[in-house]
Amino acid sequence: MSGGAPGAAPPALAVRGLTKRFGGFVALDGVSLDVPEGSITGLIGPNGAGKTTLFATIAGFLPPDGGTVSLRGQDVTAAPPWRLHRAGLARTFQIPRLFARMTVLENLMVAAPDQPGERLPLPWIARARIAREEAALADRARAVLDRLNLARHADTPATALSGGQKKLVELGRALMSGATLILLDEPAAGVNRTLLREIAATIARLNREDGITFLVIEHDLDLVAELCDPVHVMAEGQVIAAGTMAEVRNDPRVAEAYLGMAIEPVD
Amino acid sequence: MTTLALSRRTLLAAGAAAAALPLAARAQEGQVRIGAILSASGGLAAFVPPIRAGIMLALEEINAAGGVLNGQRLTLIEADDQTNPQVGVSVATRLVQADNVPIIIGPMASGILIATANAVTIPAGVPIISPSATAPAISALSDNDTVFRTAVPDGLQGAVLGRITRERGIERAAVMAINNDYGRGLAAAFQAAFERHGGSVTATQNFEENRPSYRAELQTLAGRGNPQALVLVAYPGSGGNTILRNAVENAFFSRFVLTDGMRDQAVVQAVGAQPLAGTFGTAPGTAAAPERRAAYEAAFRRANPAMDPAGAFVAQAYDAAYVAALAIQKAGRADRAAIRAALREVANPPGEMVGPGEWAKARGLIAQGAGVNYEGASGPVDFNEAGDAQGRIEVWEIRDGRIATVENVSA
Amino acid sequence: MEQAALYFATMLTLAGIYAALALGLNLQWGLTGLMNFGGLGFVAMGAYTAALLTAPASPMHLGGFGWPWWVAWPLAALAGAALALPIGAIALRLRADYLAIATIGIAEIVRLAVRNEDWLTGGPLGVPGIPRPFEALGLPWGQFAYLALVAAVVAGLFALAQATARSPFGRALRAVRDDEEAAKAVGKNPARLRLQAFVLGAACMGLGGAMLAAFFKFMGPDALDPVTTTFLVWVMLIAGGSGNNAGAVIGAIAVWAVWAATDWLAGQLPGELATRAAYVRLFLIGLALQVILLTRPQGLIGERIGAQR
Amino acid sequence: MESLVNFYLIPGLVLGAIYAMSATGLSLIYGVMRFAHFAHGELLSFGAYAALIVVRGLGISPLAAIPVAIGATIPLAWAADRAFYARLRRSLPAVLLISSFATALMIRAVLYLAFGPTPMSYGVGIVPPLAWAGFRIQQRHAWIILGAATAALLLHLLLSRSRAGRAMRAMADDPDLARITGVNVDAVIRLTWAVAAALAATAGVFLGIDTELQPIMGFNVLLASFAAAILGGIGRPWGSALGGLILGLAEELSSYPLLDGAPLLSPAYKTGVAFAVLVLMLIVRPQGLFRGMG
Repeated sequence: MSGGAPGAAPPALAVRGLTKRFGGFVALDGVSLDVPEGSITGLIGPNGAGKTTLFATIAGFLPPDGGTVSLRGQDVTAAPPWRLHRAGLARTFQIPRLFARMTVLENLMVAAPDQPGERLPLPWIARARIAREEAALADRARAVLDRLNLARHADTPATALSGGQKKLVELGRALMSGATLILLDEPAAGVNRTLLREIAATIARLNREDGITFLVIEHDLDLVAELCDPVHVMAEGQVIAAGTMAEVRNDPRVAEAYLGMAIEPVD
Repeated sequence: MTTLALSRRTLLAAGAAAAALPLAARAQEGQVRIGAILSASGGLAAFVPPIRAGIMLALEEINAAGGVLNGQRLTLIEADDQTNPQVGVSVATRLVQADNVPIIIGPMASGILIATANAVTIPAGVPIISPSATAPAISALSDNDTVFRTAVPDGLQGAVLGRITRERGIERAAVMAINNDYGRGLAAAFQAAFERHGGSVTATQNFEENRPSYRAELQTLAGRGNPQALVLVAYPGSGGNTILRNAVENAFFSRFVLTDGMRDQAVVQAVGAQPLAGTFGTAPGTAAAPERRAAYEAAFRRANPAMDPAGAFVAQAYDAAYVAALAIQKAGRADRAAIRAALREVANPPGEMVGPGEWAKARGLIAQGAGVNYEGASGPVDFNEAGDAQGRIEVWEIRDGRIATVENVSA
Repeated sequence: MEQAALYFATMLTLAGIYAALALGLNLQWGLTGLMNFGGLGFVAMGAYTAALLTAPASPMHLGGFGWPWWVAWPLAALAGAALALPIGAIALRLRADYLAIATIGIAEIVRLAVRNEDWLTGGPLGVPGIPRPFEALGLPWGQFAYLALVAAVVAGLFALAQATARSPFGRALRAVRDDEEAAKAVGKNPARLRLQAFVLGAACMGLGGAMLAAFFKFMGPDALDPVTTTFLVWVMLIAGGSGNNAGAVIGAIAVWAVWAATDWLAGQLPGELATRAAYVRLFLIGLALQVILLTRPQGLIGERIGAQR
Repeated sequence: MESLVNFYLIPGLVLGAIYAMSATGLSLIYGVMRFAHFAHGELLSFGAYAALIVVRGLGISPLAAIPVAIGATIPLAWAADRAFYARLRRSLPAVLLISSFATALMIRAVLYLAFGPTPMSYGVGIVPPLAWAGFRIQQRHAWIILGAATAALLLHLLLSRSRAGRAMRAMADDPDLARITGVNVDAVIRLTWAVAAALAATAGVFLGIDTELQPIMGFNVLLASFAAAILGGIGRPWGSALGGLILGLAEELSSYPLLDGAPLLSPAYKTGVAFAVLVLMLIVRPQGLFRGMG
């Protein structure tokens, strides 16, 4: 799969000249990249390159200081996260952030968009209707857990899961939102080998079967090579290379960026 | 789960014990219980120890002279309202409904008295006698004749203060009053009387308690209308001392006129005798016959060598306890309605006069069915229709660093 | 025996009013993680609103409209909410501890205004003569009837609070409380949810204030102080179990029982000691709070994960 | 002019100095331990009463008793930390806040039990002010302003010149980073309590010198101290100190009779000034005058 030809349908996500500063520090320095519809796009780069900041800025968590973000041709620059969420964009966190005092099932259910039961005073006056909606929502959440092979953990408190399982639950939350574009921040970090295979397979399957587009930050370059095309490389707040994994691997600028910084564990 | 169950059970047990305790202790034989609601902590706490001593002195004298009714001992059931009406209501409820006392002395502060009387004691028909609540509004409570006080209402004190301030040659005075019912009420009464006698109030400033400094307020007062003196309605502990010090140090004022709240030797200690020379003020006074007053003061000094029998509201507290005991004796039983009905009979004329320390005599008279008329340490203690004692107002001065009573005047 | 029943009725009435306050705080803190240390401000708003609407006419303060309680109390709840709306809009963007300090500040300003704006509140003299529902029945039935009314209000609030906590709305509030960033990531608008919870909690407190004013039959600036109106409610919620509505109610009753019992015990002490008892009691409240935080931070009945369905 | 300086500026500075010292300690505690320490006011009161004991016992001046106040207050802060806060270090800030409130009740209760509610003072009588061309300043006010300045200088030296002080700032900037770079966290926490308690005790003695001693004296300035800390950007000691001075001045100047002898704001509302400033601040610049940390 490759980026669409000019004039074709707009990319799932288009970032143009995105800039973000923290005081004097320039975290994003005019970042531009496309995530083609239906792709699993990779984003690699040394620590501190600005990858997570890019995610946060795209998803509306940080207001950009310049540049634009558009979602399937629509400008969503600086839109608040809940609006983007409704537009089909979901993100996960580098270190999973689950709701600690909820079960796994509740963690999924809360992620469904447009729940009538969240609008007062409906929960007080339309109890039966809310109960029906909730039952349907719970069924949907269980189905997602099934797909993620987490069904047996539905009623486990979120804090009791392993790191890898938490990553899966975050992915599950993104699925519950009905997202068509998911930003995954290091899905393999701190995950054991077996679960890693499972996560990789799940991402591939969701892409293939459900047509979900992914933008993935990942340090495990073998995993990136296996899953992602195209791959963008960031260093010091800029995109320095893009192409297939094979292409960027042989790019001298990439090697320099990685050598100039702390060496990444490339297995 | 076990810990949960356990702690729940413990809690229930604790709750039940808390609720059951008052009932278990009710109505012990051989004694008659009088309730007292004092502000043992909070803003008025500094006044409480001598006031309690006054009440205790009366009870001890009475118990030593044979007790009430058929030789039963009087005991005091105390409650601390923390100078807070909300707490006052709940402790009054405890006294009235759990301890089942037939009469209560207190509460001390007017705001607390109004709240507790309205919420608890008036509906329950329990007579209360406050030694120190001075707000005029108390006279107007629709209380089914259950609220009494041995303290003189602020209106009277303010009237006397206004008159004597003018008589002592002050034409223009600035007023600084603590921002509560006491301060506002007394300041207003002072102003009315002062202006009636030809004085003029240059400015009035209400102040908040417990501020680190009052220089700005004092500067504002001193700067307008060229006042000759500062009339300060305050308590020493909640700003009064600080105000006097600020005023003296910065030479804002050199003459001070004070009220009962500041009639405290500790004020002289804190500010110094020299700057306060010539300071005068008023307080609920003693209209008592000198020999009755002397009997009380001697007894008080014997029991409490370290305290001042002339402290604010101490004699009033003693009298409140004494009248309560007389009413119980007269009623013949510890019954609320009967005691309430007996209060005026024992306090007001006609009847043979009895005074501090004359319990045995009073007992004898009541036993014979003769009338008694208590004349107390603070004054004649005659309750009018509103339940207010018709006291007199004391004028005092600071002379050579000591507070001295100059005269007792009627309003 | 009648006196004993009356005593219980009074104590339960006060406990019930505290339960209303604790339920409001549970909405704010237990469910949403909002540190409101200014409960007094909202209670005062409700109390004065109800007081001025129901009291007889008087030149000493505004109003005295003599309205019936069932008109005035809902308006008191609204008044609490109305105070919360602008405060929430300003302060809820802030970190939790800023909110705590800002709410204390607002409560102080409300207290100052109540004390100084005589034309409105009667100033230090307060608003006397507030009618208490059912007092015409006399003792003891009037007292019991008022208790029943308070209990009914608390039961209603409890039902609403339960419906809120168990609904998707409550789940969204808990999401904001547990992790604001993650809540944004699952499409919630934390500012909006917080404001709703803050305003709802404040309405509960306003209603609690109205019930308090009617119970005292008097409202003055000294009638509400931070220790008994704000901090005691915190102790109740923490002791009962924040995040759990039943915990809030049970905490209110249990702590009030202990509070009343220590008062009674203090009363049994001889003279001079009784003066000091208030301070011993203050110390013990502090100690009890520490012990709960250290040994049972979730309270008597904590929030139960997964129990919402 | 003279009256503005004598009766508004100087009292404002004195009050501001006391707020500043209290707020600086709050700010340091917040920076290092990330919670609002509600027992801080009681540290002030405790220091003031500790000094009172030696002032009465030995007949020395309260200024000379400051070391004693500090010496008594630091162990108290350590004990509270050891007994309560240390065990809750991993809890939510709110839990620590509530715990510190409970600590405040306990210390206050002990002070009431030991000294009673009646206000006490270090000295008796009145000392005439120092005068210079219409300007007057009370000797004790001169001492307080000088003392606060000295404390600020010492704190500056500690934070900028000493290893321990730098470690403290590192903790405040990024606790996790400080931890992995080998900062002795426990030692820094102990030092923070020591510094904060020393400042609080000194502020307490100053407050006692300026007014009177009461167990709630510290609590009465606590909220303004918090406002000052937030005003300056909580976690920033210098911002907090400046915030304290600003609030002290604002409070006193708010009742300056600018128009025809009538005060700008009725002094009855003076205590509200700190909060009004705070609320304005939260609207306009929530991060504080100087960006807060965290």
